[in-house]
Amino acid sequence: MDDLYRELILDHYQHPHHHGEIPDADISYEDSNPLCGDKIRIDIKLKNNIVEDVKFNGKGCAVSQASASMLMDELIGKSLDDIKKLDKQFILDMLGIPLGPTRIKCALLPLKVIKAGVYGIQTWPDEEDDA
Amino acid sequence: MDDLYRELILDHYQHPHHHGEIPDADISYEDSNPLCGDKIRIDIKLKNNIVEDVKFNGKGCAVSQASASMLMDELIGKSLDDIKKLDKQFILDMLGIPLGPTRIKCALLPLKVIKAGVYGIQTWPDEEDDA
Amino acid sequence: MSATNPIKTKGLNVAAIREDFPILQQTVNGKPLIYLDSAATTQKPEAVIQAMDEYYHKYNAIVHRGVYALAEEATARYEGARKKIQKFINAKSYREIVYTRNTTESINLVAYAWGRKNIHAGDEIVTTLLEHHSNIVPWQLLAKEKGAALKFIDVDENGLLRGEQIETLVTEKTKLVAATMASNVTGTLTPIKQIIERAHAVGAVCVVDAAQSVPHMPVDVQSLDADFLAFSGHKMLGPFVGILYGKRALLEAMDPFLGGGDMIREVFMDHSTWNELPWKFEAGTPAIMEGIAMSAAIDYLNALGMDHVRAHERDLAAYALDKMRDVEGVRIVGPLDADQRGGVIAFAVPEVHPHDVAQIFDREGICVRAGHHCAMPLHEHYGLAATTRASFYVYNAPEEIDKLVETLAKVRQIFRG
Amino acid sequence: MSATNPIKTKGLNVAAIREDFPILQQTVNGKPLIYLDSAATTQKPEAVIQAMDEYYHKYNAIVHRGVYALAEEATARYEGARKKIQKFINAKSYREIVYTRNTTESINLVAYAWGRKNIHAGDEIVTTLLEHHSNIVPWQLLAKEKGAALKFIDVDENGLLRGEQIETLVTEKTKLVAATMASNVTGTLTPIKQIIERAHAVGAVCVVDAAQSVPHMPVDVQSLDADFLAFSGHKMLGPFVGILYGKRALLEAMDPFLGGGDMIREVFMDHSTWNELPWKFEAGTPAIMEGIAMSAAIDYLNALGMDHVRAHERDLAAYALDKMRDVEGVRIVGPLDADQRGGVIAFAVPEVHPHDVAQIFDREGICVRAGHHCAMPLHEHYGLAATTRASFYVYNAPEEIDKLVETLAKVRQIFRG
Ligand SMILES: Cc1ncc(COP(=O)(O)O)c(C=O)c1O
Ligand SMILES: Cc1ncc(COP(=O)(O)O)c(C=O)c1O
Repeated sequence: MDDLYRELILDHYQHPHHHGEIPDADISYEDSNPLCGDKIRIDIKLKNNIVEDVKFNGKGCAVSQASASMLMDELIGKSLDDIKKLDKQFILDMLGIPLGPTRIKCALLPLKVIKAGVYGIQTWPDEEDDA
Repeated sequence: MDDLYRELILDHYQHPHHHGEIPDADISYEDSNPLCGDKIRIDIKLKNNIVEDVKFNGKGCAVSQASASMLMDELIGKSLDDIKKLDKQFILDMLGIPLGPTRIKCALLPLKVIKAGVYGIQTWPDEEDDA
Repeated sequence: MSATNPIKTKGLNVAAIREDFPILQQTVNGKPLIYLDSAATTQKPEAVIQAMDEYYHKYNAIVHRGVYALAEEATARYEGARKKIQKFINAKSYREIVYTRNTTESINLVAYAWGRKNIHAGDEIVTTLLEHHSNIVPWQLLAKEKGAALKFIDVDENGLLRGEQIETLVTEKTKLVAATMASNVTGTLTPIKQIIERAHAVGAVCVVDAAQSVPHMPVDVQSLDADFLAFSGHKMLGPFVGILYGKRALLEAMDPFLGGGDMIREVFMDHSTWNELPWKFEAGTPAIMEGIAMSAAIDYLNALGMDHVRAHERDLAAYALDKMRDVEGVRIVGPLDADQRGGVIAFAVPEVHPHDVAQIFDREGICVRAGHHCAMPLHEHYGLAATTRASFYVYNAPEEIDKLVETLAKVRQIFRG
Repeated sequence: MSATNPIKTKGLNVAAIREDFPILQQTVNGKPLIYLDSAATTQKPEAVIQAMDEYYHKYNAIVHRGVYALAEEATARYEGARKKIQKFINAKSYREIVYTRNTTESINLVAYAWGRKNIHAGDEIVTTLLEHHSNIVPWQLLAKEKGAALKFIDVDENGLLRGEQIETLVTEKTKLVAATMASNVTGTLTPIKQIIERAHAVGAVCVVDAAQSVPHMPVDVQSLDADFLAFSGHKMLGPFVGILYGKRALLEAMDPFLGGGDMIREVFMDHSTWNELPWKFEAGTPAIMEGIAMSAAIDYLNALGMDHVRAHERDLAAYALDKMRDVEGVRIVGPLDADQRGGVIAFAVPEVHPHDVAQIFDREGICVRAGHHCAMPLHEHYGLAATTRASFYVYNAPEEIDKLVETLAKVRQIFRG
């Protein structure tokens, strides 16, 4: 089986978890990857500042879609402060596949959207490395 | 003696012929070499379409000043049609010294001023090679 | 395509050409490198790399204003390259050839220096749906600044420009038409001569995006009667430098674009006067090495012959279109007739994102491009967010297309699980 | 200057450095090449030439949008070089580093994209008499377009800026101050920190021309608190590429400059949105090789240490000023104190035109520059149409200055007959 497109990724891509919309979401944010135009929108429903439900929508490659799908699973039950701590390495570990720098941007798009929605952080999650 | 700065050139530079102005000139034109800012102004006095008198003024390097001085000598007695025929090679032969491309522009400046004054030709005299 | 000597198209001896491109001897991920992204940027023959090397080893110096030997040599070669470019596109004078950074800057130069002076509120600018963003965004910015309208000539079901719209959209209100000669997505060759004629008939000027034509086929600016024409050295075996061709009378009448050294005649505290063409539009120290190396790139293309380059790419495109149509489900955008397109083929694989397609190609050593290829309006028209694109040049062989098609099948298989 | 080891200044081991510059091993007109025109453009060490070569031999490809291995490598190195530049001038973020063509384009970018939005009729722009045309002409064009006034801080009898005018000319009306850190004619180091502080005190932004400072001394944009700062790769051992540093908040608030590929986020037929910094200001295919090779240039300079570079040039300038003053009649423009200037010395020889001076130098294998050095207002101030200029860099030795002085004497002799 192909390294990058190993079962798990393809499975999440073809059968994404938490795909859809939350009509009465507390937080909604959409952003795109300027390199390829892929878009992701994420809706979050909170209860006592804890993520009760989360859904994503949008089009993208297997990497960004699987990353979104897997990230959705992780978010449920987390506090907004927990979410702020999620970083690039968390995503890479979650996906568990080797990625070049361009594909890393795909992988990070969902996290970027979440952080922008939750904290108004408009930059890539790896910006801290460089600033 | 130095090849480029052989006696004749330096002599014309230090003691230019036909240097000055003609107050009632029929044709007057001034131009500069954009590469170095050197300027030459030439006044021509005609009689029956023949150059009766000519004077030049301006600042410049030994090459452009000597070229002007020597060219003035050549112009007297020529018709405007004769002048139109003068070309790059004429100037190079007149000076009789080896010149790199940048210095050729210095050497050609006086001829350029004359042609622009007489015919409104605004381009370098060697333009024809390229157009 | 002859079966006995499969590495030959009608146009070129690819095996011999490949010897001149050191980068193509490489393997990537253990597979021989197959470079199919020449529409983005081309590889360079050793002769061009050597020209760069020689410049820095022997006569790196400032042009125009140096009296010393190195500077004289650099100047002669830099201006000599300009004249070679002039001849390559058959411009009347070297004064009509302006070095820029790239096609994009060439077009922006026209938008700023011609457009801001000549486009007024209520005027119309016409472009096409086939354009690269560099021939759209500068006109959007200009139209917005001036209160002008921007209109698009549409694309038909075969990926060709709608000829009748050339007549209906380009009207007396039109002051400028901006059109490509060849699309970098569909490969479509446009009826550029007809477009230019129509522009002139209504008194408009025409800006031709030749980024995908000058490198790939004979282009003659005088027979086209183009007003402005833009292209990039890096897409034609050369360095990172751009070219703007402009008719002398138009360039003369324009105000300068960037201000600074070299483009001036005299600077006073309260005003300045401008240098002669083409230097009026070249502010500051130019990319000297890059200008000079264009000479070697053009020598190389001239030795091949631009007619042969075009024939070769046409044959490759025909071969690829033929083979790719056999892969189930693959959708090719743009004309299916190789005579109507350049050697650029963008396609979509159902259910598979182009990024994933390109990544799987990469692991086979094949470089293709995934994305909107700087043509979002065109992708929007096709209802696609992105496509995968393979583009060919003088060093590509039919065998590489076989490998492309094989890998396409593999992509489908992986995603079927 | 030690007499026993004359090839050493306090700063650098020149003999070792020269080994790295293949071009300097040449002879010109039968004489060893003495390159004294580094203020125009510098020579390149083999490491930089190698970096260029390697790029074209191994991983030439488009940046940002390629998924394949070559493109990933090119992108990583291109963006890596940006971060190296960031650290070299101590910018806060790589987003504040914009690649341009040269210093001139960097300054024009500010004039177009910041200036057209923020300068209005009646506003004042202040510059100095020491400026290169690239820091004058863009402001003239902008002032004319907007109906603003352009004022010049004067130069005193020692070639220094008149400090009191920094206070009197930069007033509440001033919206922008454009000043050089080091003159390319007089070598004058300006009180740039004081200028920036004054600009900020009146609410103006300050554009620093660092073309002659970043290559020659440590520059820290944060400690300067510069708003914009421009310099050129080709003047610091690197390729033909320019850099614009801009404070992030200023860059964010600016409209784009050139429109096209890479600088957009989304393009629709009727409008577009822009990419993040710094790419918002980088339209079209950038000069990728050139960006990447900046990395090798900075590595080289860092290995020498910018403090040592400055010390070396200061010593060379002191040595040259000292020797040249002994040549009868020669007039040196600018400060005579080496602590107040960079390694640039422009001079006039009575009765001899600089072109002729430079030509005679050329025949001795010495490259010097003759002309107005793109600083006509400053030459006007000195009552000179042109000067001859010698400028030093890391590879120049005191012996070369001896040769310069010897040749100066020869010039005088030839013209005396
Ligand atoms: C002080 C100064 N500013 C600006 C420039 C312009 O640099 P460039 O020609 O690389 O744009 C130069 C050099 O020519 C310079 O010395
Ligand atoms: C049709 C077309 N126009 C314009 C461009 C822009 O060229 P550059 O990026 O060299 O400015 C390209 C390539 O990117 C292109 O394919």
